[in-house]
Amino acid sequence: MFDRILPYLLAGISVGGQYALIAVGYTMVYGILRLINFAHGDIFTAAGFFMVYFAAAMPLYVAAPLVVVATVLLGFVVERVAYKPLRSAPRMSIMISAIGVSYLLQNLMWYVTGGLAKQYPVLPWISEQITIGPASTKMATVVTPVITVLLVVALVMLIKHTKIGMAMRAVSRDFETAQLMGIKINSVISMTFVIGSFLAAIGSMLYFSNYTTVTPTIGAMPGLKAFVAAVFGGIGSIPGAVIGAMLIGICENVIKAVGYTTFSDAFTFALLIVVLVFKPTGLFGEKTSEKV
Amino acid sequence: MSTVLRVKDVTMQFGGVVAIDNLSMHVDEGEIVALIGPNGAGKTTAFNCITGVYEPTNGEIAFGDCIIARSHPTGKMKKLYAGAHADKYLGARVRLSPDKITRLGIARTFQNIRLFKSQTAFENVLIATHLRRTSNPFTATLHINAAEERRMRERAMEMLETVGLADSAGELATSLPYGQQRRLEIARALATQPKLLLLDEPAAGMNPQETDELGAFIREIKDRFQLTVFMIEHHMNLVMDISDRIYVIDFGRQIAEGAPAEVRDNPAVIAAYLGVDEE
Amino acid sequence: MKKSTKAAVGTLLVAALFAGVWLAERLAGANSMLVTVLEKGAIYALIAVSMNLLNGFTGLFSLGQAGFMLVGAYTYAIFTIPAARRMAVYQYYQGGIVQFELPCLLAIVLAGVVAAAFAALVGLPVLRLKSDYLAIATLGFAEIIRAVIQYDKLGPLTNGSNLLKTYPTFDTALFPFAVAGVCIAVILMLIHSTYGRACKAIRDDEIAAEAMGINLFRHKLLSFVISSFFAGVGGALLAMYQGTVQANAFKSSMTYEILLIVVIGGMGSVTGSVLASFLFIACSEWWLRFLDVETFIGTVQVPLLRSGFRMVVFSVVIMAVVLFYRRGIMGDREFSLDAIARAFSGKKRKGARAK
Amino acid sequence: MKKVMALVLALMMVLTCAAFAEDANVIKIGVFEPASGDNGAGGKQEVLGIEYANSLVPTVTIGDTEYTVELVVVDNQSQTDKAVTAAQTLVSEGVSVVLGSYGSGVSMAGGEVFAQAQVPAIGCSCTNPGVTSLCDYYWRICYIDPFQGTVMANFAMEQGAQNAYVLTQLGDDYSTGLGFYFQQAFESLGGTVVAETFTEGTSDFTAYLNNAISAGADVVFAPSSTTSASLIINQAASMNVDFPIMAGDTWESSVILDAVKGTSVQVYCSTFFDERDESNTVAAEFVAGFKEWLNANPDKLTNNGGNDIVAAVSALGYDGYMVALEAVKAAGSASPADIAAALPGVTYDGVTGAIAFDEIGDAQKDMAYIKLANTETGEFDFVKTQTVADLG
Repeated sequence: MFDRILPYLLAGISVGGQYALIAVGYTMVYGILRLINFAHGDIFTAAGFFMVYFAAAMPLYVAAPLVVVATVLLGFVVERVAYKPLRSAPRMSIMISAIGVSYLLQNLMWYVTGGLAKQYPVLPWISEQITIGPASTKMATVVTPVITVLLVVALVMLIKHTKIGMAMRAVSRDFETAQLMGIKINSVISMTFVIGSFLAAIGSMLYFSNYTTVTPTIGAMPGLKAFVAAVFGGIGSIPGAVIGAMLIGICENVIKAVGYTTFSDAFTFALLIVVLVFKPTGLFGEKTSEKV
Repeated sequence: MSTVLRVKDVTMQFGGVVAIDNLSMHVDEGEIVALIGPNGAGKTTAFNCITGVYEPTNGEIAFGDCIIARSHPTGKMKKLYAGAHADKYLGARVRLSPDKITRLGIARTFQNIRLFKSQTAFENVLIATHLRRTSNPFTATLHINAAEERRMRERAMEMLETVGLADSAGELATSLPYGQQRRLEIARALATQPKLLLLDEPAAGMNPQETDELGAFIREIKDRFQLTVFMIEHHMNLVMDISDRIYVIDFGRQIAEGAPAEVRDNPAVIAAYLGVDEE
Repeated sequence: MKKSTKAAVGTLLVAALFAGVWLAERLAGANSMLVTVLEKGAIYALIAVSMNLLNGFTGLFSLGQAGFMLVGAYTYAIFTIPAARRMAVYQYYQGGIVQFELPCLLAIVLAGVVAAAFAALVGLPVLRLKSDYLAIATLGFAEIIRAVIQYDKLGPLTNGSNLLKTYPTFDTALFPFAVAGVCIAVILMLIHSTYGRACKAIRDDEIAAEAMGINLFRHKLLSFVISSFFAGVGGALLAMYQGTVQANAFKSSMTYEILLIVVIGGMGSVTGSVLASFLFIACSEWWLRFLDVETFIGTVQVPLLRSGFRMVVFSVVIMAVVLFYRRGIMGDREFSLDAIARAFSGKKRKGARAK
Repeated sequence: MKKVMALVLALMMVLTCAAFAEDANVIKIGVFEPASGDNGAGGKQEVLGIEYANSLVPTVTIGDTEYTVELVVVDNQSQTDKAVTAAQTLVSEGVSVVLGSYGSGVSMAGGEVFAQAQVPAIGCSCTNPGVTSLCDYYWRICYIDPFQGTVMANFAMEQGAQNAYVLTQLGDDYSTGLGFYFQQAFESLGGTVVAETFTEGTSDFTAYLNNAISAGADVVFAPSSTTSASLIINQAASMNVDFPIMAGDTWESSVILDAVKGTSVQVYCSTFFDERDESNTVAAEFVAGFKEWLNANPDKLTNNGGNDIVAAVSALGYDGYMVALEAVKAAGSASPADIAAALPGVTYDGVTGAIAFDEIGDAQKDMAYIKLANTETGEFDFVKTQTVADLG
């Protein structure tokens, strides 16, 4: 019995880990700016395309770090262009700006690639095949959970024990007061986007070495599912986002195993609505009451 | 003279912080009652409990013979609860939403003005007449309720005239000077045809001359619309001048109650306001 | 400007509009780009206004418009495919279970009603959420509706993920103009009614609105249901315009497109939404199409111009509007005959004083 | 701000009007193909076939005047809603006949627009029966899915398969149609079928392949776009599955050859044409000329997927163009209505075999080639041909 379940479990944890790396980006940005960064999924896709184009032009060991730098730069530019001018604007305008940027990034990628699917280059170590018991899969599937946990632990350490981490926690607790306390808001927010994009870049390398075709809109669905994971885990809580993502990844594969394949995406949204209505703070989030 | 509003043992706690501690008050028909106390004493929190914006942690509030709020500490709050009478209000919890309380006849103004910023002064008051509509979405959309619409507009204009803002009806609400915005909020509250009017620092930011006019104005609308007035205010002369009774609260607890004269010389009140000089 | 003259001028303007459309159709020919843009512009205008009623007038940030358009389009298509052709359309489901067909107008109204029913269902759990959670929840529902309609077991009703086609369509641009016109008129009357004012109060300040006796949930649900009704009607018109309809095309990118039309037109302005719809469709379908074609001047190829460039230019324009020109074309002002009258009289009065 | 916008718009209006200027005796043929989206790769190869045919026969004589043929190319982006817009653009440009589209869904969506405008359209490689059965203005020069499904079902049986796992894409008429007809034929031959669907934009196929393994399938039939195909093959390789994967004509493309190279996955697909089939001299001539034309122009080569392997759809595009010219000559006029009237009577011995239309508008094509994607050479090996007669 177990060896029948193993392949699904493996796939579930692997895709769960990749969602987690994206979800952490959502949670941090939402925690600080109370903004759903619609463009985050597209930054994830852009990281995929960066690798496709860089790997074609230069050796892999140069291309990989360059992809991470390019993605982080993209995240930084998106924040400075689309969100910084609207710092004091009403909540709806910022969200419309986020949707506008997502729309712009998708169209830009469509234009650059001519709308055709591109093949992701074979990364040396993590694309090899490995067999565990009956199931055989790519090294990336096994490596993903490990990398995810390591990165998240590092991030939590950064948040808990460094100055910039404390600044982030202050800003997420109360935006105005943090400013009054002399915290340079813009650099804290930029740092959040930098970290979010960095994790998205790593996540995209793992995700696309498992699923080797990159199209301009391929990042939309994983992006949305990562956000659902962030909300499910309790928006603003990084461990919550990771556990939420893992659960969603596993549930998705179990649903496909049981046979309701058409509903695997719809399930994620049904879960989102159930969480939003019955427990808006998610598994680990804390209640934020609105003062009148 | 029946009791219009009765607040029994109300405690309001935000987590561990006790905003109101075991407060009991009542307001009788036709009275002007003032609620005073130093800043942060819990006055506006009391108003928010009465108007349903907050659900009190414990205690009961009744409007006439209808209970509009009743609850007891539950869940995490059971452990944190620091007030008394924890067992007195067990049983079914009642919480009316603010719109239902306004429908019963309690209208309020806000400490920091909350006018509808994209609407003109006239439209602000017109929106408050929506409550007493008899039309449903279909008749309203197809303008079959033209008669009702005319009546609403007349009443809105009438309210504007009462507060003396008839000539700036077409102005954007937020572009009016501060004093006029305060009066517009009162006009808006009156447009819901209340029985009990809750005024939250109506004279805030007014000079003495405007404050005296306001006192006369409040007495006039009380008689004209047979209202009962329950007011939070800091201007002592206004309070002493027009209120029949005064409640004084400090740190959420009631420290004095009675006619203006008694309260003025009450040592506890003076201490709360002016602080005790250290011998 | 007296009420009677305003009514007269108003009807005159409307008549002129319809005459213009009729003339355009005669001159440019039914298949010309001008007529196509007019038809699609009218349909998108109705859908944009219905979304503006929700986002612009009631302050509810909903991203579920594509879902309700899908329900409307499918309801219309399912109930109007001629019985003779059902066997060929529902080729994998033995002709499907619906074997009767309804007249066009009845089916369009039914499309709205079914979409409104879905909205009432969706609204119950969703409307108590904060603005950004409401956005994601409605987006989620649109995706769920799309997945359910494509479910194989529902094939006999919805033809699963396959195309629905051969249902009656309109052959003159006047039809979508008339239907969209009537619907937008009804929305305008709602906005100017006491319920419309209550919605605007909710948009400005929920706490103050509730303190004035406005039941937040009921009014939000009313606005949500009405907006979805007209989105359903818009979906039915879009199905008629396209001739074929498939659930897969109603993605969230369609909702984003409509949201951006509303933003360009101006949140809270019906005129803005209508103008922006025609501008958006004219640009994306017609004027800016040359940006996609690899054009050569002499032998040298104009750089950048190749397929997809049109959408890039478009998204950049939209970002510029969202960032720097936030009020959009009309802000929240409406086209009103008084404003024009005053503008005319204003000029005369200024002129008079100058003498 | 408003003044600038007005100026820009006016300029654009002038520009687009210039393009409308009609110069004398030009006949426009609309090319209605996907240049982007999931079917972009296949669409581009079909356009190459049409362009090659146009380069060989750039003019057609109607009556006594000679008309130059102008190709009006639009991109329907492999999406039904975008297809309607693209079709309307062609109609508004005043094309006399339309060639296309690769992908049945977009063809059917465009069909409604062409029918309303009474412009005849010739489908080159769309195989779903719905394209012609429901539209009186659509003809087709390739075989249809009921035939292709039966061919692949029989072939799977010959390979000893008893239990098939059919995977089709939701919202893709070609995929659902071919899957349905394969299942129908396979079950009538005594096989058992487990069928599942995936949504557009899915990348994770491991769960589906696991379902196939746990269902004990000995063949997987997955007619899908080339984008999903490379994902399926790549993940099947990493799970080193032992069953062969079969599909329809869309998988006869270099995208599949790249994905299969160096793996142990057996991929069979049915298609309309094989460049090494010497039996048809016209075909051999076309193959040689087409390869030379491709190599002469670098970006033509990239459009073909980076090599000069002749795709079946290019051959079909070539035949489609020739049939269109035949129809124009038969009609003796450039008006769409006359061409539509002349089309049913057209017969043409094309590169992909003899073409003659039945009353629905389908070509009575009865032969399919079956190929195996060779994992070493990275080319398609010819396996066998299958005709209606063999199926019995």
